[in-house]
Amino acid sequence: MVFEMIAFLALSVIILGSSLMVMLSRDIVHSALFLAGAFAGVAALFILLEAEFLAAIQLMVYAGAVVVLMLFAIMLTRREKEGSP
Amino acid sequence: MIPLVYYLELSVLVFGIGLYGVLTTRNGIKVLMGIELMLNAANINFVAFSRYLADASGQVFATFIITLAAAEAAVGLALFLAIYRARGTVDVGELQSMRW
Amino acid sequence: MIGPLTVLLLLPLLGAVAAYLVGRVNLRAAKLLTILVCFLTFLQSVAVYMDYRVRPKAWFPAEDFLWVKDLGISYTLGVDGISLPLVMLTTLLMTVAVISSYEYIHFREREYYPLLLILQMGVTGVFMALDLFLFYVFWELVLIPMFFLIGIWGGPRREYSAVKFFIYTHIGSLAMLLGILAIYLKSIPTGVTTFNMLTLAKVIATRPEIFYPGLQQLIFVAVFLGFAFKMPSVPFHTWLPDAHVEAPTPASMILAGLLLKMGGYGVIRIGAMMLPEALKALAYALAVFGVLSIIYGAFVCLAQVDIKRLIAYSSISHMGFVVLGIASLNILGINGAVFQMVSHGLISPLLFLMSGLLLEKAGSREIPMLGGMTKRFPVVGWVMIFASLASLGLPGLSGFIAELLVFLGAYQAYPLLTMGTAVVIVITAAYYIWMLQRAFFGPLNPRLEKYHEHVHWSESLSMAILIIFIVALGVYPVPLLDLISTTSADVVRLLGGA
Amino acid sequence: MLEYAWLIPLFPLVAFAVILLFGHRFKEQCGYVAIAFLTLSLVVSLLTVVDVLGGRTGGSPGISWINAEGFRFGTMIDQLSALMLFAVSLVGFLIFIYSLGYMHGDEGIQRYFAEISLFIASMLGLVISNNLLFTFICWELVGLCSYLLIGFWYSKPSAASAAKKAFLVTRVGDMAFLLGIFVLYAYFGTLDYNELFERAPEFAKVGSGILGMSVLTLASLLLFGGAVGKSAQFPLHVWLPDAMEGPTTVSALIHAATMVKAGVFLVARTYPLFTPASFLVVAYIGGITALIAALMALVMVDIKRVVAYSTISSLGYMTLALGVGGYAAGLFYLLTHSFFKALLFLAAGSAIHGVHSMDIREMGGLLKKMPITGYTALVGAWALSGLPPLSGFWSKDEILVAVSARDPVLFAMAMVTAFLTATFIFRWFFTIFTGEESERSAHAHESPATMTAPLVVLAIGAAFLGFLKFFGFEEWIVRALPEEPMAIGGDHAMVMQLSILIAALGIATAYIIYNRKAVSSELFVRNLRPLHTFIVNKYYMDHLYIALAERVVAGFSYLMERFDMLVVDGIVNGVGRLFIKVSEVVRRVQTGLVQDYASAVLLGASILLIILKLKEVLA
Repeated sequence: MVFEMIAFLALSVIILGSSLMVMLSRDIVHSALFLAGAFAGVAALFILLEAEFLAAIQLMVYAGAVVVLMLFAIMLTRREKEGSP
Repeated sequence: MIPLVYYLELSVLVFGIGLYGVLTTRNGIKVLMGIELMLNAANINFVAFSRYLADASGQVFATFIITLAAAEAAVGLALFLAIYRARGTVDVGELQSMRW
Repeated sequence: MIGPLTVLLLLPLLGAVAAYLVGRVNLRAAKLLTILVCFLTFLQSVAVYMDYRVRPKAWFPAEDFLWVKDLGISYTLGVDGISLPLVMLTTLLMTVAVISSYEYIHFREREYYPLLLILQMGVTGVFMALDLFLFYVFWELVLIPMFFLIGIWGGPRREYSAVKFFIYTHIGSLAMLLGILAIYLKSIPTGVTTFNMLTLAKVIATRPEIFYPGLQQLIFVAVFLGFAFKMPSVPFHTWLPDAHVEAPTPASMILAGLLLKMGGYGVIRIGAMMLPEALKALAYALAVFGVLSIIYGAFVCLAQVDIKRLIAYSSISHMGFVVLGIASLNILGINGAVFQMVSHGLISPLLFLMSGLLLEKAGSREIPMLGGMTKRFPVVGWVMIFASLASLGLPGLSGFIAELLVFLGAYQAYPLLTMGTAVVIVITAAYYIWMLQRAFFGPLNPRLEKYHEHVHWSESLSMAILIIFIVALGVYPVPLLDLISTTSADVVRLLGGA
Repeated sequence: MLEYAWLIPLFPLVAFAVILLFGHRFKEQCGYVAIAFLTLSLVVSLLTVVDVLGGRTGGSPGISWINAEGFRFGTMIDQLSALMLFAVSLVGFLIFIYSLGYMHGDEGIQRYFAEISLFIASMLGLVISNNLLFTFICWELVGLCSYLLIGFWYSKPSAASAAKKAFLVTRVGDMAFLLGIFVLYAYFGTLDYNELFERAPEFAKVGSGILGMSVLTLASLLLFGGAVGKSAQFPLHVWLPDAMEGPTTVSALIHAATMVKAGVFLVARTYPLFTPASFLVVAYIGGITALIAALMALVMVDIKRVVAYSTISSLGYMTLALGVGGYAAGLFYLLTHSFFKALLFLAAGSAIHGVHSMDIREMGGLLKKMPITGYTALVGAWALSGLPPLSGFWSKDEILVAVSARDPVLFAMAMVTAFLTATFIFRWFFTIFTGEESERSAHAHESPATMTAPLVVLAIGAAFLGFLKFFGFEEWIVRALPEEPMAIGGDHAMVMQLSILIAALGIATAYIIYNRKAVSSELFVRNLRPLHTFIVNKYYMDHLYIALAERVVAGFSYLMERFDMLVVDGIVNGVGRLFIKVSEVVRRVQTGLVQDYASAVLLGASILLIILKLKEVLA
């Protein structure tokens, strides 16, 4: 119970923190990385909720595919001189 | 067990952050990120409810949402790439040709 | 079953499709085909007239079948002594307009001629529909081709004028629609669910507790507003000068010759024949309306520089006679009103045709840019003089009879008002004669030295047809008056007159 | 031939159509076509006149023209129409012949003969009509031809302007005429002359509701208004002098012999409809017209304008005669006037043809160069001045007798006019035909036979028609009236002596001043400067009308036009502009940014939630 509570709180902090950082960081590459973090946190939360399969999909699809897709997109739309497009 | 409402509150906060991102940022890719966060918040809800109500359909929905989100991200990013090629920007504030 | 009146609608529609298709291959053939279709339609309308003379009762209604059962919308067509002259005028005038387009329209002809034919179908439909819903459908159908005719083939300010024409007359149409719906909805409790004019007229006449005078008058005002916009009556007229000035000549001819008549026709068909009590109650106001148009239009004409604009305002003045004639509520007045519609439907197209030729042959329609035209441009000059004289009401030409009948009728109803209106006889003469003096007599304007008059056969033919009818109706109006009287007597009986 | 009277106007109408449609094929021969058809009508007219002289009158009921009561157009042949038929067709015929010579070589000859044929057709139709409306139709057609013929040489701005003036001024009269028709039709329900006359007494006392006049007074005054316009009576006389811009033949035919008589004819035709009150107006208008026109004729220098003003004056005389009840006298004068005035005009035309000038000061001594013209002109002048034994004397005398019996003021006006008439016409004659030859006159030569022959025939008519008086003309003509007019008293012998004296005095004055030059006319001009200026400027009536037309009417119409553009159209466009303005503000909401729309959705959802929550809390 206590462990669960601690785990939940820790994950919450991770998820909320990285979510906030997604929106607040100036460099969009950082945003993408924080997004991966947030997704990973959610995946952990799913494990906490006894949805292991979903957690796996979440990790593969989100943290794996979507974030990589986004990084590619960022790379392709990035202008040379500016820090972020 | 942790009360359900904790999950819901977490979900609301993530959703709020995502919404805030969608509404405030002008970078199209970041908008997509915000949308992903909102979808994730929804997923948290679904999975939490499915656990607490002992009903698997919540997880089924979450699966669908993940699939959808992946597809949406692919299409959305492809769109932004195309827009970037045509207009040289992904700033949604400058995409005004349909305005008025 | 396809009846003779449906043929009048179908011929132009099929003609439009055929002309469009033929136009892809051979433009000249398409033009001649359009002329042929129009002429056939004219012949069909003459055939209807021939039969109508033998058995007038059979034509009202002539064709009737249910269209949308639940709403009581039916496809009901019919002609009587008031609509038949206008139907014949339509088919005749469309023929003339198409002929006069032959040399005048030079681009996008493939779309032009089908549009004209669709317009013809709409106008004919308005004059023949005996179902309020059908009437409204045709009424709106007319707007669309006209909008394109002005907007595509018009003058420099064509877009402004086309949009103004469309929106402005549409406002009137909406008022009319409200009136129509009021009649329809109010009559449902009496057990009839129909848009049929004849049935509804009976309901209105027999159920005064539902259609009490106040309601009838309200409906009349709404419906009349629609017609007043179309006619147009002062002060709802400002779309007309702009539309006329910008419209291509054939469209102007149709606009003045036919579209304005839809308003006058509506006042008789719906105003007088469906809401006679309301018309009686509001007759004086209506007469004042007419007189206002007559005098106001005439005075504004006097200050015009552009001849086409002058003719446009004179149309407003002349259409005022229609209102005045109807408002006089006697047989002379109503005969005069219908006669005026036909007569104006012949004279104003001729005037517009001539003003179009002026622009084409002499490079301008502005009076100061002309002068002494008659010598160098004898055909344009003399036909213009003829048309002006016809329009100012010279005896022996059709305009005189129309105005005479209206005045005779109106004097019996409103002596003092008519006395005042008679000033217009002088004012009308003044603006035409003054225009003629400045533009067609006197020494030749040096600017015109470089222009020459080459009148194409299609132009001469159009002029000749109109001139022949103007003279024929002016010299011997009896056949037309006989035709009108077959119905106007009934209308007057409805209005409680002798 | 009474039954075939309807043929009379038809022949020239056919001529009109033929010349109009095929005239370009036989250009110079158009005149012969016109004359050939007119000859046919002349023959039928004369045969009809013979019929009427034989005591037969009547007509045909005619055809229905508008399918309502009272519009049957037929013929009505009585003494009055016979008289007019005779005058119109004969004078018309002579002038047609004269035109052959006068218009020879003019490029518009086809148009000329077409228009003049239409004119004579309408004029003949006018006089035999049995229906007021048909009279009006012909009346208008006659006016149309007058308009076209005055503007015959339309390239000349003065001609175009004169044509416009003639049309518009007479149109004012026509408006009154038309209103008269409306009034009559509203009360009588018919426009047939016989029916109108039959029922006229019924309406003599019925009020019309307008200015307290009875129906008949109102209607007859309105009809007279038409006559005022067409017969160039004061105050609508201003168009006639300007109408001299047309060819001289037109002036002779239309503006002296026939059309301007239409007004007088109309009054005579509708005589039974007039009431004492309207007669008074008619008489005074006639008297005033006669006097002021005679004064103007005295000071004009244009050869045709002098005759034109004398025509106005004579028409005033006829109107005066009709107004005081001298029905026969007025019509007698109408007949004789047709001949001697046409004669004077044609003589003037012949002189113009010879001298190529219109200014009488540039002429002089033409009697030797153009003897036929000169002597026939003398006959005309003699007849007009009213000295025995020529026709003018007998007819004018009748009028003076009639006037003397009625009203001393009018009688005085008539006498002064008689004096002035004799003076101005002999001033005209002496200045042109006697005295020293001017430079232009020296080259003059007599006109061709087609022009002089009609002069001679007209001169014969002008000389001898007056003797009709001794063949019972007056008793004959009054049979046209449904009832005998009241007998006219008056001291015949006294008036006759007085009128001879006055006329002789007038001629003597002219002789002294303009032939002997014993007294210079300059003397009068100098001493009566203001009066002279006043008259030379035509009493400033033209100025007044022009001011009225150009300042008041045109100004008003300009205001209306501005009103239309700025207010009526302005409101419409203003509404449009208002919508655009409003939408310009409102459309800023539509930023095109999805985020803004999403924010709006969020805001709306939040507000909704708050409301729902509040409801819950409050409940």
